[in-house]
Amino acid sequence: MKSAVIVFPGSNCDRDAAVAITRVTGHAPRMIWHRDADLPDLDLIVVPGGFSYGDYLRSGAMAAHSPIMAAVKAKADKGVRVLGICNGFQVLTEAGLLPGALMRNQSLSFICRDVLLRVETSNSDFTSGYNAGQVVRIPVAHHDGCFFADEATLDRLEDEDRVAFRYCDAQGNPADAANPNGSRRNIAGILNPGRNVLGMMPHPERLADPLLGGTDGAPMFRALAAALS
Amino acid sequence: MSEPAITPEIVAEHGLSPDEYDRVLSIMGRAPNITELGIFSVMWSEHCSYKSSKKWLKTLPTKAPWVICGPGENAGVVDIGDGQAAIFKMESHNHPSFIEPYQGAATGVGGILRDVFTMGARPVANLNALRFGAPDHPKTRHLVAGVVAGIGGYGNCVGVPTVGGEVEFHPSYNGNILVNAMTIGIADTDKIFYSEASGVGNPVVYVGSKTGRDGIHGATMASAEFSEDSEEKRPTVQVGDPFTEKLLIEACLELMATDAIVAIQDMGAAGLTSSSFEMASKGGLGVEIDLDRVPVRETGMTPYEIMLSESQERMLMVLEPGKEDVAKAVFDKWELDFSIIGRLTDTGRMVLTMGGKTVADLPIDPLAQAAPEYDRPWTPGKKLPEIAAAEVPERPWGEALLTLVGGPQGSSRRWVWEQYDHMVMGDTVGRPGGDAALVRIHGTKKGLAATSDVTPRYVVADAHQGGRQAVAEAWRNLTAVGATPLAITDNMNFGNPERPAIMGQFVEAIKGMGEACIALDFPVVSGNVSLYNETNGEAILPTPTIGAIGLMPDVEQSVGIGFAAPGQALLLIGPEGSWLGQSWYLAQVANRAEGAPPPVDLAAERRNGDFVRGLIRVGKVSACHDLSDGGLLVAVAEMAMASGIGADVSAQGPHLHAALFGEDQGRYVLAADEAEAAGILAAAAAAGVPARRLGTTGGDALSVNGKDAVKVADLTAAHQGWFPAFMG
Amino acid sequence: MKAKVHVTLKPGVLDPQGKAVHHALESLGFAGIGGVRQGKYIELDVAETDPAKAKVQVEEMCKKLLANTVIENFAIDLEG
Amino acid sequence: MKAKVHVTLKPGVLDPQGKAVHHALESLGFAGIGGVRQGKYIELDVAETDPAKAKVQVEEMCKKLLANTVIENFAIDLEG
Ligand SMILES: Nc1ncnc2c1ncn2[C@@H]1O[C@H](COP(=O)(O)OP(=O)(O)O)[C@@H](O)[C@H]1O
Ligand SMILES: [Mg+2]
Repeated sequence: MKSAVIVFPGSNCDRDAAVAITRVTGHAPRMIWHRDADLPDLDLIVVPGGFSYGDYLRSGAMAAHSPIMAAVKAKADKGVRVLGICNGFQVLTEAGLLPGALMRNQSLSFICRDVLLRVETSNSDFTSGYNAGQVVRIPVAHHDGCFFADEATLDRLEDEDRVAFRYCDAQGNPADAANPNGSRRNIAGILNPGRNVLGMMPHPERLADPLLGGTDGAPMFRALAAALS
Repeated sequence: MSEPAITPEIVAEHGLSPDEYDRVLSIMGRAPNITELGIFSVMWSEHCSYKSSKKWLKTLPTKAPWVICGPGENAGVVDIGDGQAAIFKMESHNHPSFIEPYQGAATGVGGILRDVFTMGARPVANLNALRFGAPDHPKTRHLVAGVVAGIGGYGNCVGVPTVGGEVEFHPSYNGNILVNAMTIGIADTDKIFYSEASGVGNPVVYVGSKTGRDGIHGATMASAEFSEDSEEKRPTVQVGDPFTEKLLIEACLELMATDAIVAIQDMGAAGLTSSSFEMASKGGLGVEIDLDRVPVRETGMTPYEIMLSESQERMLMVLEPGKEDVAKAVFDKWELDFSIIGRLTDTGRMVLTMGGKTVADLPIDPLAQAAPEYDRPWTPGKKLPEIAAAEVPERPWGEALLTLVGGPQGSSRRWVWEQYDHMVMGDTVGRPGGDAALVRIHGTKKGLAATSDVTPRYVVADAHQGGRQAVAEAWRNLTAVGATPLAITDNMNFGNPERPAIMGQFVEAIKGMGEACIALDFPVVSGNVSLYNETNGEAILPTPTIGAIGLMPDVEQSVGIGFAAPGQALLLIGPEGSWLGQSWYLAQVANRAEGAPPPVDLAAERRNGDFVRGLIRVGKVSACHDLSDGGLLVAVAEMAMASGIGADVSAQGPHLHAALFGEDQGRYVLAADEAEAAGILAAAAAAGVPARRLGTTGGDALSVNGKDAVKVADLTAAHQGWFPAFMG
Repeated sequence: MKAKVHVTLKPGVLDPQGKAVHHALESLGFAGIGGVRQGKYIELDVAETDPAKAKVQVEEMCKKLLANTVIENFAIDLEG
Repeated sequence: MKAKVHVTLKPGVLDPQGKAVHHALESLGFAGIGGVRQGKYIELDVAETDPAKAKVQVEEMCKKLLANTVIENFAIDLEG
């Protein structure tokens, strides 16, 4: 699997993503500085977490308009897998690769903790390592993770099986109390129509090492490597 | 542009006494101009010169075979093997945080990060020790919310995990909160950078953000007693830009990987003045700076303003000749300002020019050497009586326990640390909520344990014992996760040192700390002093915060506080509980903040701790927690809540409340497989360590001597509930 | 010219910040507050001196960056 | 009445947001931008119908909550 992690000024989970991918798949991704306008031949592009450009104005807004994102968009159009984690998800929505917007958490506070997610679909290269309906534990760490889209968009996401993860309780119910940020319909991650772009607020790369407290994030990278090798 | 004349009022406004001003005149051989006066003022402020504290700080032990660099540089450096060093320091941002909690706390984090990466270390962990006024004081909630958001806002954005700290409430902090921030970084031992300038003619380079009129006089503000009219001084608050700091970290580390840098120093308190002054002074050189070349973000800035500005996210470097282009390319890549503002000279003077004219010209060494140093009068604290357990009324233990774990002091700080990204960088093995946080050293199996501790109510009751206890507790917290304690940084927060009783607290606390450092092989490698923490004559509790780190050779061997399983043997290491003076129980259950605090037997502390660490390292222990605030039962309850598993414990002694809630020092609770218990007790007997079987884990409740069970779920609800309810 | 840009949430988009401010004002004892919405206010100096052209330019800026038109509206005032 | 409140950073206070927006606009190719400052814009409905009284009330709100007067200024417009 040929993968790359995009590094923006202010990215801070770029190394974490590279470490997790290397650890789980044995393939080390290339680190690509945002000013490199050309992307090499790739199977997977990761847009990592962090605070690109300080997350000033709106999270992800300035990174979304940087030249490298045009190249990422072009790759995505050709079917290259693109994974946006946390700030990466915000960048992908701002860049128009995914619908909706990520707004300030309902609590208005930054929140860092493990949450439970129900895997909504195993029909993608990102989620085929899980079973639909499975409950996994993955951390969130964000200030702006409240997923918003209008009702029509939300309906379409559901009709097209493009909701990848929902915040849920231990029984797998997408309960209000299990929603850490006020996301519409408890949505934690979504796919594009081609199912080759996934954006999610939780950080699978943070729980892919037993010493860090769990490995529920690992199946995502394993499945990607299997599909893309 | 006409400059103000130097009147006695202006001298006084600059915090210089008439005596000190006479010294200025004799050093200069003439009256200083306003810029020169400003430079004297900040260089001789308490904050920069440590004039009240230096005499006593010098008495602290600072050496050990593993200490690479002790106090005197931007941060302390200790060897952690394999060619790596840990670099760390703690610093206060008390006054700014009271005036503007978000920005004050945020810029405190920014400042301490710079102290650490200035030396070549990548920051890997932040801690924060916070002290607020009474929960019901009208300002407290606002301050808690702002400070926590500010620490998170800065640390989260720069991408350094905030892994530990402390939060306490006490009315003495009503008008003067404490915000002590600590950063730990990792560097290669052959790539450590110092601030001593060398090489006459070498370029002096300014990098980072532009200079504005921020925080002019911040350093003098931090050295003057607080009064209600300091609201007037508001514009001195600085705004932090964590995004720029993140770029500055990356750019500095990238440049440090080359051989372009001779010396480097962050611009902290007193900005360009103290950074340029200290670099030149350490190297015994002079410096020439052209102020027209300093990047500014406002028009019409005077030399005085440029020299005294405390704009954040700036650094000063001396480069190897000919490396200017290499360095500039790195800072261009990270889109940061870069400007060659001057050069080193052999004159021993600081010469500033602007618009082609000399605007200041002062001798460096005489100024540094003549910095005032005081032996302030001090009086020892009064010894308080020991409180006999028999005279403290006894309440049902279950009720007392719920009060303690569900109250302002004992409740979980989850509300706080969940606002901090404590996992970024992917190496947080021990998250907040345990004794010490544990951060793996990237790419290795080693880890650094980190904690911050002090018990101010003990220090105010007996500063000498309190000083010993603060160091001992930090040592114990590191030990409890299995780490070998290495060294400490201290943040001495006290009231007005011109009052002999306050100075006495300072002196006695230092003596106690020093004794503990020696007994525990735990040297002081960096620190910070914050005096004049008073409002309208009311001093804070003396608060010598101890930040400490320890080394874990293999993070897989570490243990947490949660019970691993039901059916485990519980053991008490150390003496039985007996001491209720200054305890949580006495204060919160009996409503009496009285008596002498528990004494610290340093030999026993060391023996018991070494024994516990040894057991953890050989895998005989499945959970461990040190005993501190609230004593035995609070510790066991915390272990139960961390795992959701109950326990039954046996308590002995004439007074059940003293046995359960006494705060005797040097103690731990261990959980171990049943099969290990007898062996551990035998080993303890052989090592002369007091130890006994305490009980067994299991069930969903806590009971004492098989009676009066309290459900773990009820404890947890109280423990987790207080903080969110308080903050609304 | 100076351009003053207001970026506000579209009607129907939840505004947790506005809601929190509303709530906080009430708990401070302010009565009779019907609703609170919070937006952004951005001031820019642009070199363009022709108002029509400046307007087009700032509109471009809003669409490209200053506002997220999925959730936000913007309004532009030009001065001087 | 409707109150429109602008909260802006005091002159001289660092505005990291404005600085970053300025920079981003430039890298998007917008030329001739002199400076960018970002503030907050808050709309409130107040029950008070007397403009003078409403003004006093909203001023109170600004001082107590809406603006951080250590680093920010505020301006109030009342309508209808
Ligand atoms: N301000 C804070 N930031 C991060 N973690 C905190 C903070 N305050 C407390 N904690 C964490 O909560 C736990 C309990 O703190 P404390 O009661 O002070 O521990 P101890 O008694 O072991 O010294 C520790 O893990 C500590 O690091
Ligand atoms: Mg402890």
